[in-house]
Amino acid sequence: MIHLLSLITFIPLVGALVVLCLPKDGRRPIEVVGLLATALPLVLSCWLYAAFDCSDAAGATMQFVERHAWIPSMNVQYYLGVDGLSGPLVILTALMSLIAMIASLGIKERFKEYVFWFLVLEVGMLGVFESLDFFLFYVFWELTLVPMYFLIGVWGGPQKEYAAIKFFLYTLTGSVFMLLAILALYFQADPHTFDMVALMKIHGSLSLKFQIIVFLGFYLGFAVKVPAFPFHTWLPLAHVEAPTAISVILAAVLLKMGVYGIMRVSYTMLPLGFEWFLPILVMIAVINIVYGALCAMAQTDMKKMVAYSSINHMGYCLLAIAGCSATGFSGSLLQMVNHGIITGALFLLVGVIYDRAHTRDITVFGGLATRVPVYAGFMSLACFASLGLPGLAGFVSEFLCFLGAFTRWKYHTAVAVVGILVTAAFFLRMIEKVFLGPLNNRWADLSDMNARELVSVVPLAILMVALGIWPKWALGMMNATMMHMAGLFK
Amino acid sequence: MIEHAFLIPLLPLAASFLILFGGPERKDSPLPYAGIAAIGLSLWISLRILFDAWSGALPLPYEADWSWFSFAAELRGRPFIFDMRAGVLIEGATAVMLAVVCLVSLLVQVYSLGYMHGDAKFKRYYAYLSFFTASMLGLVVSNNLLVTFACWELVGVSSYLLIGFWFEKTAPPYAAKKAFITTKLGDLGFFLALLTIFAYGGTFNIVRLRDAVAMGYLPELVLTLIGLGLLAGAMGKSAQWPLFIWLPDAMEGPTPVSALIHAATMVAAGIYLVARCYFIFAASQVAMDAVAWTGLITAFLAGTMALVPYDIKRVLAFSTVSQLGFMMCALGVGGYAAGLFHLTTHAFFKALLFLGAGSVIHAVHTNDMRQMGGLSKRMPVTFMTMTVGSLALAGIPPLAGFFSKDQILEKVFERSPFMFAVLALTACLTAFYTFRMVFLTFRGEERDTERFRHAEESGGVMTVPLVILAVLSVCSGWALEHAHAFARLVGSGPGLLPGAAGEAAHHIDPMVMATGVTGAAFLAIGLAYRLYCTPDLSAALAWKERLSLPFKVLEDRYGFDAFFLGLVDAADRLAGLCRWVDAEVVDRIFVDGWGLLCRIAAELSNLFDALFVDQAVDGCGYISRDVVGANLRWFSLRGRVQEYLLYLAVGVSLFSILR
Amino acid sequence: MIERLAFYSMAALTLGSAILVVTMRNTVHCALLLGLSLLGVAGVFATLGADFLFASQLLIYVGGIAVLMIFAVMLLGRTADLHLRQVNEAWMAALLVVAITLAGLVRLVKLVAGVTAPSPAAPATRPLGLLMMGDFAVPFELVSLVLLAALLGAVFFSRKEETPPPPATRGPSS
Amino acid sequence: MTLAHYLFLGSALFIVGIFGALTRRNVIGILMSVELMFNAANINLAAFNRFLAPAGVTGQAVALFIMTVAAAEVVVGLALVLMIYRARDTVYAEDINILRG
Repeated sequence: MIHLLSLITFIPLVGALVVLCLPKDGRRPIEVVGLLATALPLVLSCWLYAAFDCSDAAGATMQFVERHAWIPSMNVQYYLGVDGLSGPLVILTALMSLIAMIASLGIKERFKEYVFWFLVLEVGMLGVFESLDFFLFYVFWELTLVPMYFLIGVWGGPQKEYAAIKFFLYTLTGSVFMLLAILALYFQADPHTFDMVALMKIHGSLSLKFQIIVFLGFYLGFAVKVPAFPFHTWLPLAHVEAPTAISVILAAVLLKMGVYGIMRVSYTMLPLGFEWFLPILVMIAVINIVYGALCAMAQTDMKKMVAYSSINHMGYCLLAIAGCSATGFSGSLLQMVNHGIITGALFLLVGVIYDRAHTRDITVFGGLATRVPVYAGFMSLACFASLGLPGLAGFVSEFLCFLGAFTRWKYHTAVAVVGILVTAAFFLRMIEKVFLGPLNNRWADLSDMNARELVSVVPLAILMVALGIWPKWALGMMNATMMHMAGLFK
Repeated sequence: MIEHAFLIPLLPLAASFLILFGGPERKDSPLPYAGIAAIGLSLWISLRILFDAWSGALPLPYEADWSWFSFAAELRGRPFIFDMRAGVLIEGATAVMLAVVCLVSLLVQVYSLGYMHGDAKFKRYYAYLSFFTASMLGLVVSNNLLVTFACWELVGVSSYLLIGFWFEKTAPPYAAKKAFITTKLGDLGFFLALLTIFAYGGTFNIVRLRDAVAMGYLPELVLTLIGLGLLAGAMGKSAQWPLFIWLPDAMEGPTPVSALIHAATMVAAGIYLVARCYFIFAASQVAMDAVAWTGLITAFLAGTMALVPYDIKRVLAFSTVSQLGFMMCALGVGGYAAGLFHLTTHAFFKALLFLGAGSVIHAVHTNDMRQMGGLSKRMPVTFMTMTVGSLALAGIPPLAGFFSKDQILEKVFERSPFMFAVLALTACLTAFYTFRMVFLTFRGEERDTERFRHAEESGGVMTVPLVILAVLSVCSGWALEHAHAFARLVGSGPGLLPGAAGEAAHHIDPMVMATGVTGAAFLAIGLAYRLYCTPDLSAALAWKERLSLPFKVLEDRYGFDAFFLGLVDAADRLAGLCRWVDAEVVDRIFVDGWGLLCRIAAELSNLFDALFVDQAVDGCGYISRDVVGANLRWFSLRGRVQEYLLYLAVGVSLFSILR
Repeated sequence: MIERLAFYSMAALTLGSAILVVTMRNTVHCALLLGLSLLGVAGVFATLGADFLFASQLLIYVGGIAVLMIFAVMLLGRTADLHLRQVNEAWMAALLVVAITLAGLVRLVKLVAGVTAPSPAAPATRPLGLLMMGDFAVPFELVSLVLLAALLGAVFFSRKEETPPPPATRGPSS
Repeated sequence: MTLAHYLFLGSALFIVGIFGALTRRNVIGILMSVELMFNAANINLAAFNRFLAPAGVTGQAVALFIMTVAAAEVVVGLALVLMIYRARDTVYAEDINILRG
């Protein structure tokens, strides 16, 4: 109980080390260890969910805190903890990792290395959301980078090396600026500390100019991850080239790290800089939404389309944050969770058809609904969820996002609403071209989804419906913290 | 009974999931009957509510709600936990609407047993149908505008599924997509209206919002904007100008679906929304005028467009659009009860007409009226019931359409004689095109003997709903008009200030107006008889030759389709441009450009290195070897260690004394 | 008084034999005188009360190093060398330099003139042993390693090569 | 006896050692001179210990280390001399002039 977060974070690491020791040829043990090492954190995070204190009073505090001195000479601590902001993301990460691991079982070559890197990646992702010490945070943040580089670069598509190096350099450039910003905060604090909770309290002593500069540093780091216009161009490429499960992780978790950072760091530690940046941020958000949707509409590659739709959806998160209100923060966080689930499912499904048809070109399909009804059903469900159909997860969060932004940025929001329409247009067009109409005879012997694919998609589909009908399950965890956050600078 | 009102939408919802997941697709699957049973129960509940309300045993409005979810919200900088409550709000109009929707749904579902018999996706069809009904009923009863919007979207998606039901063909999916996107365009307005409502009103609850408006918390400009937003939503859903382009295409769906969704219920949702939020419109003259003019333009344009098509369902579709325009216009001029009255009667006779058309199509397997003719001999029941429906639509007394249309015209005249003139003209057009359809289909000689010989009257499951609807079309009008029962039930419009509606600018004797309009309608029917009730269509074709330009314009639907296609095209081009920009500009600038910058910096520093740093190193080497070294060489000429040691000692000795 | 006498006699012994060491022609004599000088140093240690150093000096220097020197001289020496000049031509310059250095050093030494011993000397063997096994354990071990390495190195260098060594190379900068 | 006496003795011995190292032609002679210098340093250390820090024995310990290192030095040095003698057949420093410029 005391070490719940450490357990969640480091079980995958133990799994990774065990995988390293296993023989290369025996596939079964590696699979079992990989699944166990991702399933256990999920079980524990369910425990975390059950034990999480949702009461209003708990909004301002970190829960499940673990705190030990690590490098005393630099005042670095091993400091983990979750609140209503990071808790849902930890659970999402654990869930999506298991799903992606199930989806990864189809990997044919160099499976052992794959599982190893995958588990290391999970450690990094979980750690980013849990750590409350900047040093630790940065370590975990960078820890996600290297496995991702290898996972894309080794198991990716035809342009994998280019995509991997582009991803790596892009995010590394961003995180270097972040590191500078972290150091700036460290040296500004008295006594010097990396403690994020303590740093949240010193903003009163920071001048506007300092805050702006440090904010920009952090923003560069986070914006690349989000990805916010104009730093988004690594995303479509990385998505297209990455193997299916990695696309899922990329979309479902990695992008969230950026928005999480903006909420956790930029907003709470640098309120003046944040406030100063808001007009720009809202413009970027609107561009992300409309421009991302339009770009998605022009794609013929399904995966690229979904990738651009991610840009569009993360734009909603940014827009909501720019609203700088409790509604906006709730909406943004809920949208992150929902987008993780929905887009994860979309990437999985695109991977399913790619495995069979070896193409993702929308225009070459047609009438598949008669051939693969189950697949068509799930795909349509995911698409509808993504375009914000009520009753499915996307609706409430998108609505909250817009609601949060509207009070402050009326015109921007009104423009951004167009994004909804375009999103609907390209998803429906994709459905029409791929599934409806007369069957293209080239695909007459396409097979429907197999058990493994169903196992990975069905939980997500259930969650989409469940969170759409009963968003309380997610919102209940967030409300108190969001209230606290919104009230910080009022 | 009223406390069970929340079950009305939930029963069909449960039924739809039961049907979808309850068993495999089989020819004799019993699951569709579950849907019929569920809607039957819902109908029973809503009829009980309606009669209780009518008899005065039930005080309206009735409201009950439950917490759905709560989120951290913020109003005027004050964060709080907002409790989103979903529930039911039953007013007079709601009770009527519930009964109408349930009744038509039940009849359509029964009818579909015959119409869709043998279809490969029979079970799925019923699941969709039940799902649609559930969403529609949810939209009607909800007391929360957000839930209304959610159901509104769900109605849209079930319409999408049903229009595209035969997705193996090319046209239905396209039509479905078009319908969804077009209505979604209107929904953006609804969406923005919701945002504005929350930002200024702080609630989605209709009753609380009404109180807030009544207290004057919301400025008029905001109310106008909200009203226009809601109107935009209604424009999409109710196929009002200029978003009416989707409805004729939506006829690609199965005909019972057209009857249910695109005639009686879903398209009425927009009208219902405006009626439900009438207090907002009533508070803003601009919004009211917008509603009225939208309705007027729609009624007239669609009425004219209905004159030319030969597809029987298209005629009915345009007619529907036109009648929806009537309702909208009525609401816009303050005729709250009149609009809802027409909504009710129209639901009956338009559903009847569509189901009748479905019966005909089922018999002859074509939509084209030019291949029909003389069918009255083969299908007497269908002919009789459709004639009743047509008379009702044309506004011939004493059928239902007469009463409701009469009320609308009366209200409109009070407001503006010009609007009245346009609407009266449209009413005549209605009579004309309705009977053009009837004559082309049922009278005259058979034009396609092959189809004619195979045409047979449909079976009982299809004709019984027709007869029931025909009876309703005959009696609902005067029954509801009797002693102003309907107006008493629904009231004169919530939020409409007393007296505002009463101050009519113009007055006309109701009897004179009714007689005049009816006479004109009869004239129009006569004209239709002259032109179309003939063995061949030469007279009509001759007119068409003579008026080719107007015909062309009407067949092109005034170019609205082309306009929206152009819009889509433009969006596509914009998307293409964005894609190009993304790949060629943004990526170039921020990736390749950055790389180039780094390369340039690297080259520069390399140059600097070679020119300065390296030269400095070389220079040091040069100085120490060739300048200093050469001159110091004699020191080490003999290579004796002890000499070096001596120099060292000299240094040490100097240090030791020079301090 | 006896202390003073001891110091001066030992100092004279040390310095005198040292000067002879660096000036005499016969290298064997030099080596022998070196032993004498080291013996003098041992005496100086004794006057300082450094009992363990005194013993070590006797054992290591007088008994070890000086004897080693004598062996080396005997091993390498040639009879002809006895008549060769053992001082090179720079001895004048060296003398000058040395004199200057001595002057500097004396100046420095004068800075501490008059410092007397605060207390009588105590036996140092026991504290030294504790120190070696305590604070200086690591240097102690290191020194033993150095010794071992020197031993091995000496053996390595001095063993006879099987193959004739390469001809002497000229300096690289000739 | 004062510290200055001992320091003067150390200085003198050191100077003699330097003089020897500078002037002896014989490499073994140079080595001997180096030994003298070592001893001078040792005298200084012992004297400092005695006069400035009588409580501890650290100075003597360092002197002891120096003795050890000197022993090692002598061993290696003589071995080297032996090598040079074998290679060049001489023990005179002026003949060992591979550093000649």
